[in-house]
Amino acid sequence: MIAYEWVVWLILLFPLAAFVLIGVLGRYLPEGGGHVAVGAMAGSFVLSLYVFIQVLQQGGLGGAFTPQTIEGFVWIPSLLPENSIKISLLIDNLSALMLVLVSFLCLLIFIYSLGYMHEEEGKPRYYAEVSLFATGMLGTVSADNFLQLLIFWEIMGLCSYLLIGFWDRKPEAAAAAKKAFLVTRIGDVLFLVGVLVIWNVFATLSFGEIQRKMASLYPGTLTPQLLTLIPLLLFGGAVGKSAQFPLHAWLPDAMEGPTTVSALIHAATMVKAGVYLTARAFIFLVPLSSAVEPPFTAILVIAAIGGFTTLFAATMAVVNFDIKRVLAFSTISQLAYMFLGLGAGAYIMATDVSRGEAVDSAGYSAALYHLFNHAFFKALLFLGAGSVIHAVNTNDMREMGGLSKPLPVTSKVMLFGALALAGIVPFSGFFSKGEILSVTFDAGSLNSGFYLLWALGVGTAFLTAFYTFRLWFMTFRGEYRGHQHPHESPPVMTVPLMILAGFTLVSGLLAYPMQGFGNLVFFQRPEAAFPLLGVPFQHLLLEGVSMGVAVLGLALAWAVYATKRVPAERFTASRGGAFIHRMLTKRYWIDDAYDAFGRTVVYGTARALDWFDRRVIDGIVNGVGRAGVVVATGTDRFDRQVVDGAVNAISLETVRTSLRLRQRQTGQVQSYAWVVVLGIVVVIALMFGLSFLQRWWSGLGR
Amino acid sequence: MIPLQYELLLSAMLLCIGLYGVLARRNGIIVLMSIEIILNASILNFVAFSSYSGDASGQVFALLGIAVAAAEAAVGLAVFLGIYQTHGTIELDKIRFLKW
Amino acid sequence: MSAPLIPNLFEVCEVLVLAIVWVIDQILYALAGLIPPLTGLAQWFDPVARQRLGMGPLGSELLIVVITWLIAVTVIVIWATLVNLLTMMWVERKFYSRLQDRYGIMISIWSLPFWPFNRARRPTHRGTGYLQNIADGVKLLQKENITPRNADSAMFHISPVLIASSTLMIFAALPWSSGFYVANLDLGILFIFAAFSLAPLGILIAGWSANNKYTLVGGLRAAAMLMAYEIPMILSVIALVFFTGSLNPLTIVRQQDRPLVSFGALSIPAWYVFSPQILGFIVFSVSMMAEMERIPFDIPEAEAELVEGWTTEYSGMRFGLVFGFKWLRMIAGAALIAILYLGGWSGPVFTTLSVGGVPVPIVPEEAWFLLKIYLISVVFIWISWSVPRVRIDQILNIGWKKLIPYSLGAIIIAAAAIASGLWSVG
Amino acid sequence: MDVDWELIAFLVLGAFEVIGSILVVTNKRMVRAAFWLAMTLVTIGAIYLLFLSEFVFLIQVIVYAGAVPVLFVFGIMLTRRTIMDEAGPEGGP
Repeated sequence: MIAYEWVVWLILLFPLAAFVLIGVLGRYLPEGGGHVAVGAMAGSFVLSLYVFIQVLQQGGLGGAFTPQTIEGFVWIPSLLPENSIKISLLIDNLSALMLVLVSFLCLLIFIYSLGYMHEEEGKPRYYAEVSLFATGMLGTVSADNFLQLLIFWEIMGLCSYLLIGFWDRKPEAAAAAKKAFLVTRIGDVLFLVGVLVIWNVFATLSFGEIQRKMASLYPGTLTPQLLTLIPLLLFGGAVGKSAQFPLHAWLPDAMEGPTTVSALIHAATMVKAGVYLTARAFIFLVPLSSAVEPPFTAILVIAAIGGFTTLFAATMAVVNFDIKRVLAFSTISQLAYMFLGLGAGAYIMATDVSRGEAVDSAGYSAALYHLFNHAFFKALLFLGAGSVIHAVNTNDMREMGGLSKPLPVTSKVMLFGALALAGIVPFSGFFSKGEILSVTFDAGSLNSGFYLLWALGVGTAFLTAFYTFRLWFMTFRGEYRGHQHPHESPPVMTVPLMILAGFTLVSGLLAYPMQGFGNLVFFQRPEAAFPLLGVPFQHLLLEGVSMGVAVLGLALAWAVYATKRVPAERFTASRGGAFIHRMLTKRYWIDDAYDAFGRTVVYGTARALDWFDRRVIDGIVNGVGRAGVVVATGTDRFDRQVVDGAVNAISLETVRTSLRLRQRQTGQVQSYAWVVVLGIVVVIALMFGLSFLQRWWSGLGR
Repeated sequence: MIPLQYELLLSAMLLCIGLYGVLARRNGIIVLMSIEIILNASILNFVAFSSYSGDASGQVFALLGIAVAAAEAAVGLAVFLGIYQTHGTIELDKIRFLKW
Repeated sequence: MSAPLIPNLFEVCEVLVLAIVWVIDQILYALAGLIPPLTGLAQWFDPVARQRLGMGPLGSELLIVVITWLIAVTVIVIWATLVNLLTMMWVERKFYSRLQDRYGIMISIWSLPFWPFNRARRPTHRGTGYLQNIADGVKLLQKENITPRNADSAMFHISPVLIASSTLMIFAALPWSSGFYVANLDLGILFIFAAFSLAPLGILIAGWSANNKYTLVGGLRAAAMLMAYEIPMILSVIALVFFTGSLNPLTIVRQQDRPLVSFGALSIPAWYVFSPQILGFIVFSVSMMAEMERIPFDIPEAEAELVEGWTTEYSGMRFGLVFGFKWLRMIAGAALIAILYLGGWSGPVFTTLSVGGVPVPIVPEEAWFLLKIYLISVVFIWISWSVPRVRIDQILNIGWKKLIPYSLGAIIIAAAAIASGLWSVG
Repeated sequence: MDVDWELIAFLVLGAFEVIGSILVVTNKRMVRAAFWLAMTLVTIGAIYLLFLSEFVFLIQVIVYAGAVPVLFVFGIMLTRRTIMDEAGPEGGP
């Protein structure tokens, strides 16, 4: 149990209060209310940490903290109390960890924003929106039911739209914001449909209730088809939010927003929400009871999309010259890793459940472990990129180079981030990525398709190391190719960077004192041991393979971009290479295909409907109208001559009378007052007269 | 003690004089003054009856009446100033915008 | 606890009247020897004869009571006008002359033509100047009273009377000490304000009736200003009434005649200015300055633009009346401030002499009261000759937008202080 | 001889009031009307005094001698084009 439950509400209310305060009074506050936002976030962080520590202490290492619902209030009451929809918060291992992670990263990014946004216009708007953004993410990860999750999820969607389009004077930014909103909307609609289906099936939206009702409803109300459909619909929402394969197009364009917003979206909030949602969807993927047949199809779809997207995005990152877009593609790729890990882990767990064996949650914890690590190093990379952009005023890596001298701190921390992203020992990326790959390989023994996905993952590891160090070498090595005078950022920006750099080192090793990261997130069963210690030789080998390809990629990048021993042009020299390069630069023509789809199919349909409307429906309406005119002409004649004649005669007489009567309405107050006085006199006379009459009458009677 | 009839007679006379002013005079401000006289005639009744019945609430009501009368004078004058500024006159027989 | 010099004005006057009556009676007895029918009249006046004839004491006769009242009123009026008004005018004229680094008025007794000694070299520029005001008054009396053509004569003549009489009415209810007063009214403070509030009408009528645009503008300004400042003044008194619970000046002063805090021998008296009423005190003082039309608020007679404002067309002693009675209003205002907020005539007593068995205080209450009045007046004079005049719109803004809210605030503070029991009325 | 001074005072004051109010409603000069109004209302206050209502009397004096007639004279002056404008529909202001 959490002592002081209201503390959990305060975690949400702090940034919300900051949003309201800055939104209303921001223009009067110094720094556009930035200090308020930072203060609120710091408060949230401290309280989150408090909650997290309580969860750890009471759960214990290897023990379970009983998920606790912090009751709020009934939002939509129902006749059956258990069916009413409540606003309440859920604290379990996962949400406690996410709360700490989100609030900590948001805090660092807000502090960094104080420096980065210092000279921008519209700071109150910025700080109000990021505060609301943080509220949305904190609410998403602490929601107790799917509806509440959806609400906060949509708040995040709105904020991402507002923040990506923060520089609303730039048409690209406005277009990118619109794109982000519309593309994620497709996923959100799927999510909404999923929530409706859940409600229809379970008559509740609370996670715990669903989990409890699962076995009793299967296979009656909850048919196997529905059990497959629900997680896929939820995953559809996650695909939109986390920019996975079909809906990935918005994320690279979202780089039009301020870099801090990118960091916020990529590291702490938005895209991580998709992974979080999928992790929550495990209650469908891995049922508690062995009586329920797990939806293997859905799991495979999740894993396949993850495995495909990871390579797919990594290839596009290789050819991009925009420092932030490279990082954006890497985000898509890394998130795909997490989905791959979740899918593979779910497959193993589901198999265990259906066989009635003890559940091995290695994949689940590996994916969330990667989420945890990725949050730190991706925040670091984005903020570092922001620092670089701050220094050289461009996003294009071709205009950078040799920046390690003017930007000593930034270059070093970026190196840390790059090593972590590439997955080099002992940086954090190595542990989690290797573990995901091991789990995927393990799942291969159950379904050989996972071997293919593992191969894709290993290839991605190579590409990741390559493009990461391509980025680093192009930016910080060689000669400076731009025209600015780069300078190091102020301490308010570099200090958060250094803190994050420290975390890229520490967060990977964090699993050791925890005796396995799974103890932190915990689904169904605590983890037995950490992979590198006391695991089969096969796993060490797999880790070695992923590390090896990463080193290979690093070496290739070094050869091509640092020493220039292998010129980059050699890859595009052949026709095939040129075609691939062109394809990658055009992002597999997917964006173009979406545009073409919109132009031809959507507009074509609209035009056809328009034609139908104008010609057919309007024709019918016009025909009816003409017929009506003919009838109306006939009745009009009758009306004018017979009816109007009578009416006019009456009205003429009325007008004549009223003309005479209105002479009495002189407009002079005193003439009215005369009438009033006369009336009073008459009343008094009546009273006297009546009393006289009465007296006279009674006199007669006597 | 003054006989109550005398006082009522005085009050009635004041009321009639005020009523004459309201009805006969054409100047708006004189009409307002006449209204003050009418109000005072009624306040006089309050005080007199309070004195006769030995109940202080009549005096309280008289105070209320005085306050109301003062406020009424202020508001009425403001109205006539407004009329003067828009119509250039406060002669009631020339102010005919209540007509029709 | 000082004692008044005059324990009871009415009794003192009665003694005076009876003494006069005794003298007249002796004359009547003497005349009765020549004209016998006068004997009855003389006996009617004779206390001894009255006792013998079975009539009540002379002091209870209506005629004597009326005469006594008249004498008491006369004493107060003479005290207020002939003594304090002249002194106050002299104080002001001397004081602002010194402020302006000059000597000021100097006509004194030895400046007069009938001064018998050293007539050749009369030091006309050495005197204290106390007689200057009397000389000015004599000059004004000698001047012609001019009524402007087309003026509304009746109104023009009535308004100085209205102003002067209402100002004198103030002194009927204004006590000078716990014994030196004409009437001890329960609603004395309210009476004084009623008398104060009569003047604006007189001023307005005076300004209108003279048929002069300067006087009209001056009168309008005066009326607007006095109306604007009367409201905060009365509101701050209402705040005070929360504390006093009474409108009787004697009661109010008695409440203040006790120590609030004592430091050994020294003590801070429980004057209302040392209570939460300090805000009301400030509002009241400022409003009172405006009521007196003293300089920061003397826009109704701003001589730079309006010649002499609403007094322009008055001449002769009529001008002297409306001009001089401003000081009388200042004395009344200062006395009100002293009574309401500064403890009135309460002050430390030093010793009492016994004159023929009657205790006579060395520093009587009247002295303390006069000291306070003059100090307050000097502060007012000082302020008026040190600051520039403010514009009419600024005056009205201060009155309506500042002082009225402040006085409402004073009411709230007073109510809160009473309701919370932080301040208990002694 | 038992003279009812109260009644005499009442009758005198009542006569003043009636005459004063007649003057108010018939006067051609409005400032005089305002002055007579003040006089009439203060004498009505004096009748309150006869009825032993001192407080109402003083309030009546403050309001009807201090405030209301001033307000009326103000209104009269602000609704005249020139000073002492004698011309009016009834022959005078």
